[in-house]
Amino acid sequence: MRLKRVWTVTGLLVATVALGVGVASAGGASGSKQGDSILKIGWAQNPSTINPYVGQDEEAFSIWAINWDLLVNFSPKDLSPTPGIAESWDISDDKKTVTFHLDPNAKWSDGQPITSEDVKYSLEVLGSKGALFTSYTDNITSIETPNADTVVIHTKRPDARIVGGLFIYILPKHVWGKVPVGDLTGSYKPELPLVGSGPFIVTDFEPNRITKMEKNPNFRGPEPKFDEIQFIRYGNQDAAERALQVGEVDMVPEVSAAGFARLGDQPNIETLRASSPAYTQMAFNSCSTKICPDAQYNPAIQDLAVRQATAYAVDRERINQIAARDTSFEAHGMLPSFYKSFYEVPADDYPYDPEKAKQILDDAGWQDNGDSPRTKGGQELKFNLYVRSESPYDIQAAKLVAEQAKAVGIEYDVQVVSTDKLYDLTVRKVNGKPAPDYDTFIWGWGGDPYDPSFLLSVLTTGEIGGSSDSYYSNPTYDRLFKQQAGSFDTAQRKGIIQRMVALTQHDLPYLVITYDPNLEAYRTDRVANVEPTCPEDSTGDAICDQTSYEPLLTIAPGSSSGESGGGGSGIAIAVVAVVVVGVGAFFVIRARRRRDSEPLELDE
Amino acid sequence: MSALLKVSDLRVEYRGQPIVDGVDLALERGEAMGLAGESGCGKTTTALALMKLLPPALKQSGAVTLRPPGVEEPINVGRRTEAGMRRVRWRHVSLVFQGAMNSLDPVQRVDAQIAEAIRLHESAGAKEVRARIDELLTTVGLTPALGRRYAHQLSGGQRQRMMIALALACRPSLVIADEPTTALDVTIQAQVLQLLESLRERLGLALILISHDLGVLAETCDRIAIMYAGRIVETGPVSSVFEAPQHPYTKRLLDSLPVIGGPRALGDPIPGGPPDPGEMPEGCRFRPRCPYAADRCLSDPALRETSAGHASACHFAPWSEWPAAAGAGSLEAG
Amino acid sequence: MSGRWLAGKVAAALLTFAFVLVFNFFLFRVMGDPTTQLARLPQATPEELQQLRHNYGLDKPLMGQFVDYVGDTGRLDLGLSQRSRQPVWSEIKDALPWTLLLVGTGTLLATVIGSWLGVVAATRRGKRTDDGLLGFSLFTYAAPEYWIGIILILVFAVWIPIFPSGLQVTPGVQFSGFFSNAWDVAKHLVLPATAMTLMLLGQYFLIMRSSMVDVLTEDFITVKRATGLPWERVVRRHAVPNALLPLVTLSAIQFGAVVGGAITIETIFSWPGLGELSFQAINDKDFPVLEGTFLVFSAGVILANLLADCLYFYLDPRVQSR
Amino acid sequence: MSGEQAGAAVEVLAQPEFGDEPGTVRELLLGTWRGRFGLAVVALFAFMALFGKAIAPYPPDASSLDVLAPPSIHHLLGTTESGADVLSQVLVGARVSIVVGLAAAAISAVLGSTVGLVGGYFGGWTDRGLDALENWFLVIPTLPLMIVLARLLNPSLTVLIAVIGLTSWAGTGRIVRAQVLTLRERAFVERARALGAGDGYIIRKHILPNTLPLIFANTVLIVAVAILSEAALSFLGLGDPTRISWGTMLENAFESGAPSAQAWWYVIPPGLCITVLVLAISILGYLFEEHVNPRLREHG
Repeated sequence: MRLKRVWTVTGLLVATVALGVGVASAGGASGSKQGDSILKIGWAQNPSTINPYVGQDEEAFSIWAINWDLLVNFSPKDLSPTPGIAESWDISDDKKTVTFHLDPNAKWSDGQPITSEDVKYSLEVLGSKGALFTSYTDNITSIETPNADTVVIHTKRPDARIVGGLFIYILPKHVWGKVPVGDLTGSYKPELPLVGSGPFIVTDFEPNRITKMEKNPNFRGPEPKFDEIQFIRYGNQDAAERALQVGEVDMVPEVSAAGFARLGDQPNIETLRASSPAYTQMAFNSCSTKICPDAQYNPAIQDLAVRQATAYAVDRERINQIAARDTSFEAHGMLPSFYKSFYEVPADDYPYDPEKAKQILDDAGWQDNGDSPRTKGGQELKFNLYVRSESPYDIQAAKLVAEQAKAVGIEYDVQVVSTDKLYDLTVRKVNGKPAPDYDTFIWGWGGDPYDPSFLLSVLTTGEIGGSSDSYYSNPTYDRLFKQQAGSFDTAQRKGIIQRMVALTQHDLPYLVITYDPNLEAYRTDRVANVEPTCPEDSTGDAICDQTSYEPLLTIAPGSSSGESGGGGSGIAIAVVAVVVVGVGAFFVIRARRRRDSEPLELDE
Repeated sequence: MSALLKVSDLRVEYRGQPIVDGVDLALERGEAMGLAGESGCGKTTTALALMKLLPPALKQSGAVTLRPPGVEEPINVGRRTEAGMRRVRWRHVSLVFQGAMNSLDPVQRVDAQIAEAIRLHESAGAKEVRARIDELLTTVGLTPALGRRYAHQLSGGQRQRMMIALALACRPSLVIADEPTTALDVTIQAQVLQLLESLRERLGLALILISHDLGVLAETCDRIAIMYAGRIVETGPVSSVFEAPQHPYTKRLLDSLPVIGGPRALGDPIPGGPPDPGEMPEGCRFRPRCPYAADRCLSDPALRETSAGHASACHFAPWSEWPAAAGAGSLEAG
Repeated sequence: MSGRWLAGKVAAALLTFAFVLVFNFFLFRVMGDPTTQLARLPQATPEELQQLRHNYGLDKPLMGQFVDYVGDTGRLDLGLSQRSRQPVWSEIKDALPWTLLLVGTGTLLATVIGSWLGVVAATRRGKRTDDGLLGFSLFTYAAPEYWIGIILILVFAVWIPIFPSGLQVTPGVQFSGFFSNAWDVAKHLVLPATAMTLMLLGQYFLIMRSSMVDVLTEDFITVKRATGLPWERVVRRHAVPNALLPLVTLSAIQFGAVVGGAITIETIFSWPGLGELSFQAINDKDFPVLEGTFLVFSAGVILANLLADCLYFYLDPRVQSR
Repeated sequence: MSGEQAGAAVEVLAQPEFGDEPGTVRELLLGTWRGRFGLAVVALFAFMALFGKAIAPYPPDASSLDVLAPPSIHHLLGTTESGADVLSQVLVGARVSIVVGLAAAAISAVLGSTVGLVGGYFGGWTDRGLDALENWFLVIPTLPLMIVLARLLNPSLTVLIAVIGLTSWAGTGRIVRAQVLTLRERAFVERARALGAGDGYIIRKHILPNTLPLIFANTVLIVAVAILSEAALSFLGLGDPTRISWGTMLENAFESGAPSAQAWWYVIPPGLCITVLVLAISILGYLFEEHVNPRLREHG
């Protein structure tokens, strides 16, 4: 009978679907033994690769920072240099040579000894070929390895970054050395477990789903309380926060500003607002006609009075409240407060004072035209303000800046563009010379954990054509930059840096709006004895993400950790059961009732 | 001897408008009754009403009683429920439709469809059903192998024969054939009619043959009923109705028949068309198109016997001869 | 005889896939020249760019590139993902079963429920149930599927948290056996599959309803009733099978939309299928992956149409004898 | 719901019981309840598109401190994740959705009919080539194609309109081509050709006028498809970042965690507007299609 065929076909379809469930789900069945205590961290994106030569995702750094040591690590207390692969080090008088002494019996997770060869290989090969590691070794002239436990680094000029700023992970040469460099930067897939020196090493990596790290048997430090860490990808921020609420994960290292307040008042969830070496700034086009003859900008943007008036007109406090829901940190100058050992509130801090802004503009001769922008000799205070479409916070901040500047007679026309477009506008070149095509834009920078050199470098003349996007060029600033890079004495270095900040506060190539926060949330019933660290004060971080693995050695499983909450699935089973029974009953009743009913409605 | 089928005052309304407006019929066992009339006069609706197959939107009333052989008390169709009717349908009365092409389920083999009908009314083993089907197919002149085919794999004539086989599956005492041959060409038409004729004699089958083609009815039926606008306007033995039509509508119908061998002219069609159920003319429904209409026709004409077994619903019946189309109302027939 | 009909259909499918290859080649290689994306990497010097164009074979004449392209695709070598540097095909291979699972369940449920509702509506035409069902399916038919998905999350994962709203399995949990794992996947499948079903339901309902209305006016339905068959059996055994036939062909048109739905639904439910992979590729401007998923989607649609033809061929005797 | 789906839906919905007597278009629109519903909804959204900005209680992107606040007297539909008023955004969002819908449908109508006319009328190799192109567009799943095109060019309103227009013309092309094939054989075309009329004249004078009603009816359906496509592309982040449309509202709602915050007042309105508008336009489209194309009434 034809109908039988129809049912056989549907049966076939159901079978394929069930098979699909089996095949697909079998993939995810690997994993730890029963009874292990697991720290589950949920985030929006998993690194697309854990190969340090190729990886460019921020998340990859979180994994690498746990898997490997740096030559010199950062102390979670105040991020100052502490022993990493190198146990101790001494600096030559002329400060151009540093000798590092390694721990003779330190071993890799696969039992091989950690030697100076590994250090030399990592600094030279990863330092020159790694996608994000190339800017740290340009000052190093040579690296010697007199014996297995000593490494001597010679530099052209005294460079404080060698101790506490050399942000290159030390890889096991016996694993990575055998692979030709062409493959390393190509499609090489690191074998697992990822041989490392940190407390946990990667044992399972599925790009779109999960990264598992288990305890490193040969770790030289104290044994961590957790047996395993799992980084679980949720595709978007909101899904990760939901998973925390439901108990599917124990910690979310990067919480959205929108979700921060909401998670805060959940019963067993603790939220942390940690400072970070990053800020969001409004950049003014400071390129002189000599350096950028064909640049496109309204010359009035280079009038100091206009910049300082804008600084006074912008209420940074209100932008933080509205755009970032009060989760960012108030900004004072271009050095984030994260760098505890070098940070001070600069003298001219431009508090919110629209009257003073108007005063400055009047004194500078900018005629007040009421609502329309001020004018002076044919020039008009009307500028474009580019902002990236991918960042809602930047867009919101730009609109607020425009609103507030309009009150004092400066018009900023907010233009939302894609990141690529903004990148093209800032690095635009015309016949070989830089020619930036913008008046102002809002973007952000993120620095290294301890050493502020990178952040300070973006305003040096040397970086024009490199990472400088404001094309600020001030010989005194450049000189001070070299001085601070070479000074090993923190107090002296702090003085130099403060003078640099004062300079930028005066010239205002950047008006820094907020220092970006690290927003974290964790379940107090799953993770115990968490103290804010990196740095150790009220603005501390729970696990020093991407900076130091030491907090991972102290935090311990909470009262009800281990298997994920079973509660949810119980109800789900009940619901599905009810639905099935209901549908079944419906059919039975329908069949019986219909046995002798009237023939149904036929059309007329 | 009581009639096989007795229908009195059958009415069918659709949203208050009468489609079948008081039909009386009687049919003896083994008798063939023709039902003729223009399309839209309610022939098919009447047929479906006999088997209570009308969609619920059509309201049916009036008495229909069946006295099939071997069943003591008469079956009153009017009062039967759907379940009750299901035991009657095909057991005592079966149906043959005009377009056999879509009277058979296109995705089911024809023998399976016949088997389904048989198994509905008799609990018979597979082998016995198989035998019955082969026997049915041979009686209608088809080779049993054809049973394995689908409807679209048979010719027009074969399909119609298959329909007849299906109709005879449960040995009914009455078969209603609604325009069975209209879709066939003349030669095959004759064969099918001839088949129906022979089956009637052999199985003592009563037949109601519905057609708008008087020629077909003349050949096969004993008696004939002419329907117009939901009513029977004339009924009687075929011979007397054809020779001496007693109703102007029947007369015009017969005149429009081309006579074989006669002048090669088209019969003159009857002017106008059947009335719309919504605006039924007063009194005799044919009045607006009747050349002999008169004031008397304004009152409802009843079906009156004009001779033995021959009745007509015309005030002026019986008509001894048909004068040329005089002016309306001028002639008072005797 | 039936073989010829089938061969014809397969040939047509292959021809269409050839078109797809040609158009894909022009669409991606010519418009989205991969090296322009790579130029954006900080350390890409002009020489390296030249080197890259060489090993992508972009300095060969167009025809040569096309032949390479077809050859590579034949060998399932769809290039390397720019982000993870892994072969595109391996990423697609991992994602494909999940999309098949989601789309398969969704289509199956939509077909069964949609056509059942269609039959119910057709047999109650003009009554309230018919209008109600019609309104419901037109609404879900017009509604954007990701909007339905978001509402499902809001209601069934947050307000009444009974179903997980993301991923395809509870992460990191060690499952005792196949069944506990399958059960967990099933739980995660509920919301995305519901969204997919609601999206496709309307079309199947409309097709089935109108096809049933046609079939019920056929003479053989009256004949079946005349033989004394109860009404539900007439509907179930004779009307429905005949009404199912047009459902198979007309629903083949749906497959294009199914793919679109897969992208949006997988994105909001973080379902690791091809849809989410292509969404990821959009954000990262990872052209090789985008091109790969695009090719697989098109091949999927063509294959689905072919399957629909075969299913129709299998079900309808009238076609077999033609 | 993609282009070819709309075509199928026409076939399906143009059932006898759907169309009462196909009197004049006016009767069709005002007579049936479907017509009235469709017209009323389309009129409402047209009003929103024209005057949305003016009647919006707040500037659509003016942020405020009360974030994701439920509906209240001063925010009838509550606020978004940046404190903006949802009602104002919905009102202003109408313009982008409808403008993109109409413009893209126009492009697809022009493109589709030209291809249909040229292919149908001249036949031979041009027809076969154009038919192959149409075939590809019909086979290719439309959303991925739109995504690829939108991603290759920087997202903006014009890009959005062009992308949707370029990918949804195949349906119209196919229908027009079929119509032209029948018209071409008609007597009056033969007669015109016999009288020495050039191809251009014949197309302009005879073929085009006869296919215009068909093109119009089909275009109305494409408008519905275009609105859905714009919303989908915006949701996937490929919309115009500078403007607010219902699609971008849904994207922002989803990205900012509205579902987790159970902000139903932020999630439901934009989606509901899209659905009701698409529903109304589709119904009108079916009515026109069925009025114009009686052949559809006997359901093929």
